[in-house]
Amino acid sequence: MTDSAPLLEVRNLRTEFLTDAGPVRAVDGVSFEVEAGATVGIVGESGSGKSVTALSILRLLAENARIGDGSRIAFRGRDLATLDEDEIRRLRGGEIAMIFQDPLTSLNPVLRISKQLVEGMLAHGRQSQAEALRHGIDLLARMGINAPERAVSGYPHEFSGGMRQRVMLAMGFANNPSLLIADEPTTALDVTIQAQILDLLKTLNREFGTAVLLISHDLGVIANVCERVLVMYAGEVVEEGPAEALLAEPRHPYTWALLNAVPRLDQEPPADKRLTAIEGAPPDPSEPPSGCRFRPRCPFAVERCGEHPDLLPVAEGRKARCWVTQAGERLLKPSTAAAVSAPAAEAGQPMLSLRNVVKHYPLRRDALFSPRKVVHAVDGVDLDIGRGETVGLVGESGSGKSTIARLITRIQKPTAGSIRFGDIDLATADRSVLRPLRRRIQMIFQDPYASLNPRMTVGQILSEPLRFHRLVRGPEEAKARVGELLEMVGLSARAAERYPHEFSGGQRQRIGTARALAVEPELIIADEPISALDVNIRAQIINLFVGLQQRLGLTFLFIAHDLAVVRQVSDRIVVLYLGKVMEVATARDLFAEPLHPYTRSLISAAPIPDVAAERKREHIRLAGEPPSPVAPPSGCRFRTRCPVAQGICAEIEPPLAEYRPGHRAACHFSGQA
Amino acid sequence: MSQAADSAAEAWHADRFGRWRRRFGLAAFGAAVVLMWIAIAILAPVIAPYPFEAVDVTKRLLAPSAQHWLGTDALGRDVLSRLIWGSRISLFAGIVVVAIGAALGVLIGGVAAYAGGRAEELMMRATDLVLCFPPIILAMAIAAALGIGVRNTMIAMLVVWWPKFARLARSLVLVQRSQEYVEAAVVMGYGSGRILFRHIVPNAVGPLVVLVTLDVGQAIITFAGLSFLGLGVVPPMPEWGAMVSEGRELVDQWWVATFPGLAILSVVVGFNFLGDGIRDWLDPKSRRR
Amino acid sequence: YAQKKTTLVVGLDISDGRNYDPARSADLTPPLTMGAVSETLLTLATNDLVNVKPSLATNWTLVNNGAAWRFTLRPGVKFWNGDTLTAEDVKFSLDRLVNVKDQPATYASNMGPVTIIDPMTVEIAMKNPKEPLLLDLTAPSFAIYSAKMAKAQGAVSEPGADQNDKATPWFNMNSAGTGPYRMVGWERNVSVTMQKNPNYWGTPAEFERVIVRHIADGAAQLLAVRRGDVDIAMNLSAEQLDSLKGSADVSVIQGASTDTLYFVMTSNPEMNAVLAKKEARQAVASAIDYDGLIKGLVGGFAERSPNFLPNGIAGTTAEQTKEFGWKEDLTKAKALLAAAGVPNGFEFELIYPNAAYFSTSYQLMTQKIQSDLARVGIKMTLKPMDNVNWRAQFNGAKSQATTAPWNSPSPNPYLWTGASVQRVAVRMGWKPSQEILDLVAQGAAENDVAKQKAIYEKYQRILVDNANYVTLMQPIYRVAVHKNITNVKLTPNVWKMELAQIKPAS
Amino acid sequence: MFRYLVMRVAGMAVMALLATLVVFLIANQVPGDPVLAQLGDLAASDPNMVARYRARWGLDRPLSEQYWIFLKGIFNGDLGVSISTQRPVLDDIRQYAPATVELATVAFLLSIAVGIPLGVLAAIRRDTWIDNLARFISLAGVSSPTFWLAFIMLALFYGGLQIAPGPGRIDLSVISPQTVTGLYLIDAAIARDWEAWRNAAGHLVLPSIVLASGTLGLITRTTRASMLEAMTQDYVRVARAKGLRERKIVIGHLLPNALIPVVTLGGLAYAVLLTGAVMTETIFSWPGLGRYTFRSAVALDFPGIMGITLVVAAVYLVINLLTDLSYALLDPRVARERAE
Ligand SMILES: Nc1ncnc2c1ncn2[C@@H]1O[C@H](COP(=O)(O)OP(=O)(O)OP(=O)(O)O)[C@@H](O)[C@H]1O
Ligand SMILES: Nc1ncnc2c1ncn2[C@@H]1O[C@H](COP(=O)(O)OP(=O)(O)OP(=O)(O)O)[C@@H](O)[C@H]1O
Ligand SMILES: [Mg+2]
Ligand SMILES: [Mg+2]
Repeated sequence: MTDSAPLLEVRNLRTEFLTDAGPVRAVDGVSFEVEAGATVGIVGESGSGKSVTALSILRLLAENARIGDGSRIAFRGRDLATLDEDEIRRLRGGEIAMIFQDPLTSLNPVLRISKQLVEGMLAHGRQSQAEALRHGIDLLARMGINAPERAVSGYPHEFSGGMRQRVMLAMGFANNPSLLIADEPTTALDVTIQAQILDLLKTLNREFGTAVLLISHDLGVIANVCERVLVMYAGEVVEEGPAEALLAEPRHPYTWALLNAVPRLDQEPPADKRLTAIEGAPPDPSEPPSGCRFRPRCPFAVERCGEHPDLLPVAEGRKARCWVTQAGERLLKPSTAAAVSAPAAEAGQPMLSLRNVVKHYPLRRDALFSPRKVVHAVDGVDLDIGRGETVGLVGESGSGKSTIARLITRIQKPTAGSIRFGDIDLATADRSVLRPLRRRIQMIFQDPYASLNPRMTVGQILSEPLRFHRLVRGPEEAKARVGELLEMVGLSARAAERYPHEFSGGQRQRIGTARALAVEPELIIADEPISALDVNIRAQIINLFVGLQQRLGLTFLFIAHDLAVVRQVSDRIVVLYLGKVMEVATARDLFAEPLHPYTRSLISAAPIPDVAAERKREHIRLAGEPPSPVAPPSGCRFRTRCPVAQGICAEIEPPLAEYRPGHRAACHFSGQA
Repeated sequence: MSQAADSAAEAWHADRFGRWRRRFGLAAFGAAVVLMWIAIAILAPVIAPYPFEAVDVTKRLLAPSAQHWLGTDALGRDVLSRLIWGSRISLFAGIVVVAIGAALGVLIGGVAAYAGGRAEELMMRATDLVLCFPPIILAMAIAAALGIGVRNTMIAMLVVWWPKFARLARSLVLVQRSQEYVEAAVVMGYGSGRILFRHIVPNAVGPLVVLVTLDVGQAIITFAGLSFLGLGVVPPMPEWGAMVSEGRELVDQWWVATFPGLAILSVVVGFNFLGDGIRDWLDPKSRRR
Repeated sequence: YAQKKTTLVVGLDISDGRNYDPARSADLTPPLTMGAVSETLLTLATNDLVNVKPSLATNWTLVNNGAAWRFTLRPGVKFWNGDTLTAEDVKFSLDRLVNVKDQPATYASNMGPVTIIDPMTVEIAMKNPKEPLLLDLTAPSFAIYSAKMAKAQGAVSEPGADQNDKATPWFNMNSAGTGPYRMVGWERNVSVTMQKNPNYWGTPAEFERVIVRHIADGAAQLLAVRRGDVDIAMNLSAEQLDSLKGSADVSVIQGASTDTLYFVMTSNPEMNAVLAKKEARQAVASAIDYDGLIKGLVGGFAERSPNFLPNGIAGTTAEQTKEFGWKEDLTKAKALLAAAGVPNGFEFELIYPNAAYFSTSYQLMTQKIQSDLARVGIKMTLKPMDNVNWRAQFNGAKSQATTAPWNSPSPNPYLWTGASVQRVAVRMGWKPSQEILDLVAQGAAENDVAKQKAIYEKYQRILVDNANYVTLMQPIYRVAVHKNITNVKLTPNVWKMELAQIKPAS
Repeated sequence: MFRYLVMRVAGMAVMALLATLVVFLIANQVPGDPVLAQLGDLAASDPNMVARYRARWGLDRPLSEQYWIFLKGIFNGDLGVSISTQRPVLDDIRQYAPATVELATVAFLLSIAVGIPLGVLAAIRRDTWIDNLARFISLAGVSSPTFWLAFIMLALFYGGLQIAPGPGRIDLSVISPQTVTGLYLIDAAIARDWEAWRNAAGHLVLPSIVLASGTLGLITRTTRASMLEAMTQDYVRVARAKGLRERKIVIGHLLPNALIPVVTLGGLAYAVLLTGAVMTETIFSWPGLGRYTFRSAVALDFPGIMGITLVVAAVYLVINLLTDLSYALLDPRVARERAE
């Protein structure tokens, strides 16, 4: 082992799964290095083989996985692929630690934190039980957990997601590893928490000198943490290079597409509100296309792409697997289309107007006479939606976004308040009044898998509402209309005969959209319709919405937790925190001059896929986690995490005051940071 | 683990039948056994070598032989013929009890779960009440009270059987009810009946089919057990449990009790395999390699 | 087992036994125990059911113009605790039987007041001197026990005993009699345990202990007796007994009984219009394969009496059956059917209890009869039910036909004849003629054996012709005995097998 | 927590009483007449005797009054007197219960002791011979009718091979131990009568295997399934990534999770074993509650049936509670929910 040898060297890694449908080659000839103390990121769409690559290193794959013969995974010069079980076991958690995506399921629910924390240390036999526990408590403190002595005796369910991920990190660092593999450690967390964890990762890397292999599908996260980036597509590395250069000027069309498919917080959305989306979906890993695997979706493809390209150097320290950039072509920034004048929102009477809407969920009584606890999911929300307007609703998880959607669509009945739709108060309307209204208000759901009835064909799903609401006469007409609807959302009419499970997530989301459109609604509530999708598919769906909105003049309530996305599609934005509105403004005003400290921290917490820009940004980091909606804080709900909170905030609840026409905020110190 | 990927792939192809066998083999075997018994039940008049009630006390308790493959019973009747005819009753009782029980349970449990509130509470309490009793003893008491006979015994079994399905149906409906596609149906304005029967029930049917299939076996055993205790069929109708009961006092004439017992075992195993198979097939998580 | 020599184990289904109090027990199996632990004034020899033999009484004469019997007690008889038997004990035991007013009191319906003449002499009056009493006194309910011991446990013999008597729990675990053994324990559905009575007046018992072991299952009893775990297995079926053929360890002994199994058909037209016709009933009686039933189902171990009275009682014999009892005759059956106006047969329903009978079961027998009757076109449908329902239906005169067992606590012929024209007749909707009622009364009053026989033969002939009752069989009981023991003899009522005579094999 | 317990107990008690009412109503719909059935032929035709019996058992009163008497009895700890055995129902139950409890407990321990390890092994060594064995055992267990299995076992091991002791709780030649608890194994141990202990233990072998067959299969199956389920969970991969040994992962991580559903099932199984031994008891001449219940049911012995119903409901109640409590012990999530 020479000094110049990298800490980890992966050569020609091939991993395949033997499945019922045939062998699946999930990773196909991946090579890369991680130097000691380095930070390396891997990005790529879902299914591109990121996790399998990571798991292959520690040989933590499922039973049906096989690592190919020519693969070499050298860690400090030893080939991990050929170590026996006991030797690799000693490396795991010792020299190489790994943390996973879902902190909720990564901790054993029935064991105390202390046990889970120390067992990794004890397994490597370096410490006694007592020492291990003390070390563990120190680590927890280091990871930013309050009162760690008390915390260790708790059970995982007593911790929030962010806390659990900190515990996971503590476990990872327990044995001072020289390499930490983090597989999407922040994907399941809210932006504000994500920012905390990423900061922590950076510090740990710096202070412990631990190399980090960070996996993410979010270029912004990678840009935030990593020096080098690998981009994976269909089991291959398609591009590799220093983060800054790679993000500034991608040399592979796939990287280019990834970069342009996400709306950026630091850039105004184009006037037509569209994103650059590449069509199609990643290839089926059991039958990769011949030649360049990206060719079927590549907007730059040339004839040569029928030949499979190698990963070759394209610049100093950079490699790409592309014939086009090999030949020296540059991948230009997509041209922004000429602005189409969006129909301005009509002034005057709003189409829908919520006044002081409240929804409380009583929890089940623990005993007969114990007081009933109540979840204050939505706690006095005012909201107006004008005709033809798109209103965005953002907020952290649990802030009550979905509840508002459910109340407007009357899946649930509000506890108090009024929801006026035209002349009718939806909050109190009974079944018969509601029925004709149903088709005028529609909803698009978050989960593309759960929101379509798996036992019905797409045709049945779409024609049922048509016939139920007597919008068509006879099956012939229904069939024709179904065809039209499918084409409207960019699917072929033939899709009508198939079942939902035969479609990909993005396609299903289109079907769900078609279903909502079928009854020709005036208002569509879209509850995080893109959260579950990959960036590219996301871009496709956003473009679809934008197109529909412009063509049909629909009114949208668009719910998301991703600020950039909301900004991309919305005219006006409402920021929600713990069941209360914190700020309302037009998209432009909100970003140009956020008034509420919460809005400001949200904006600054979202990472940007641009290393230089990221470095320049001002960061307001929120401490802690949102309080429980069972017992919201007195006064201003945000005060427990607010960087500018003062005494008054605990006593007086700030009203949602108008600071400028159309720009309201609920803060005693609006605009002061 | 690091064996040659290519040879692994080859082996994978070569073992296609093996995989099919591992995945569907047991289910296929179960289905075959069940179908065989159904065929036997249907064809009983054709294939039974003797009438099932042909008493001939001069030929009693003959050991299995060429004339009487499975021997004769205490009244000189051919055990094989009685076994063949007996399949009709066992299958009929098992299938009908479970079918009606399931239909009833689904109706009650499904509606209760969907309606919620009082109706649900009432149904839960009613099932609690039935579940207070050990099933076999309750069935026994009811069968004894109603009088012996296939129909009465089946009624007794139904009384103890429906709560199981009502509870299952309830939990299935509860699971489905919170699914987004149901919310979508609500947003569309569909009525409760439509949502329940067109959307929820078809999706809850899978686990139900599994339970129903597995349960036919249990119902057959229970019916045979009640028969064994003398609460099942009216003689001379042949029934497997009753046949075991007739033979259990015979120590040297093992064939009288052994064969009907084996018949019960085989048909129940058949249904269990089939049910397991359907479960595996419906549930991608439990799919085997 | 060295132990075997001193302990006798009997395998028996004793689940029917609800108590072991002589004044209360009316179940089938307790007499086996009660007969071993206490004695009656008079007894019967195994082979003679007509003439009573001395037991605790050595001498008896009619007194008071034939209205009472005077008994002289056997001298020197001691209870197991060493006390001597006196007339006091006799009066106490018999008075308690009557005054506890439980089921056995009905057997003593002809017993009048009991009077102590002197310590060794006692007189028992009869309510109806025309009816016999002596045979009744041989029944186990008339056991004599120690008044002192019983009173100490709360026994009461005066009127009001039905409220005040508290001794039954003690009698369930203990005995106070003079028998060769004494009872020391009963665990319901487990066992009854007896110990040798050291003060027995006769030949002392051969075993230190006797355990009557509850084994419900015939098959289990068979296995147990084969292995020598029990010495006697009492509830074996014909097949199980057959399987012991050729066994070196276990032999089968047999003994005639006075129990019968009879087949009854209603003559109530509301129950079944066809059966109500005598010819139809006769057709049924002619179509049954009696020999097949006996040879086929109980291995030939049964006789058949001509009708309600069993062979061995009041001069009834198997020859009479051959002479005038029902025989299988299908041609005759068809002719009778034609005479009844149903040449192509008819249908009726038979109820039966879901239980074992003797060494077979009602279920098998009725199925056999069902197939017999089918030969002449008579369709008999079966309706099994549990014992309780069956009793209620039969006793309540709600059955068209059934099979029922008859056994009697003592060999008094009137216990059969009286019942046949009274209680049982009612159940069948049969109104007996004056002629047969007179015959029954005459038979009961007749002391001359030959004359009595003639009266009862006439009585039986009428019953046969009437065809309400058809006797199917009179079982010959068989039990399996392990070679560990010898000298096992059965009495006509098998549950009274004389345990005292059994000896260990030397 | 305490209040929760009280509410549960009260709720179940009400259910149990309702259950007796149901039984009472069923029993009274029956065509048979217990008096006619209990009285002999002679006595049944004596109207005075019949009337005395009716009065003695309270059968001459109106239904509602009969039920009221029964209820009053319960609150005085009196379940009435059985018509068919003529003893207090409580005495009967006290006599028969130990045999059943002993048998059910041994069968339960057997199912647990074999079922859990077998299920665990089967899941870990999936698709190997041991998995197949486990599947076979669980399938055979749930598929074979108990009454038949009992017959075959007895014929084979007692009658044929003569390696097992016969029916009953103890050999006829062995004196049963002095009754303290009624459980022979415990009583014999108290009396230090090891001969009797061995003998009684031997007698438990066949019936407990037969009785356990169904639950053993169920427990094996459930353990296997929940182990497999647990094995797919992320925390297992995490544990592996920490460098733990497989043994430790199985014992320390998988089992505590996989056993949770098994506990629920186990409680249920014990209740089933306690109350479902009719067939086994019949064939093995086991003097237990199962047969007593069967006999009471067919003899239409109202007091007997109602007493049994109440006891059974109580057993279910206690077992349910214990199950819930152990559930809370095993699963901290539940414990907190309750405690709050
Ligand atoms: N156990 C398995 N059996 C069969 N195929 C598998 C298995 N695990 C992963 N795969 C396949 O391997 C491919 C790569 O999966 P991998 O988990 O590495 O993707 P990923 O890039 O991490 O995606 P995500 O962003 O969704 O986590 C996918 O096509 C997946 O279906
Ligand atoms: N049926 C319910 N019963 C009790 N509490 C509920 C229920 N539905 C939602 N809640 C609670 O109400 C609060 C708001 O939930 P809601 O689903 O509206 O949040 P959200 O903003 O949509 O979050 P996410 O981004 O996670 O979807 C949460 O704390 C949630 O736990
Ligand atoms: Mg992944
Ligand atoms: Mg939501």
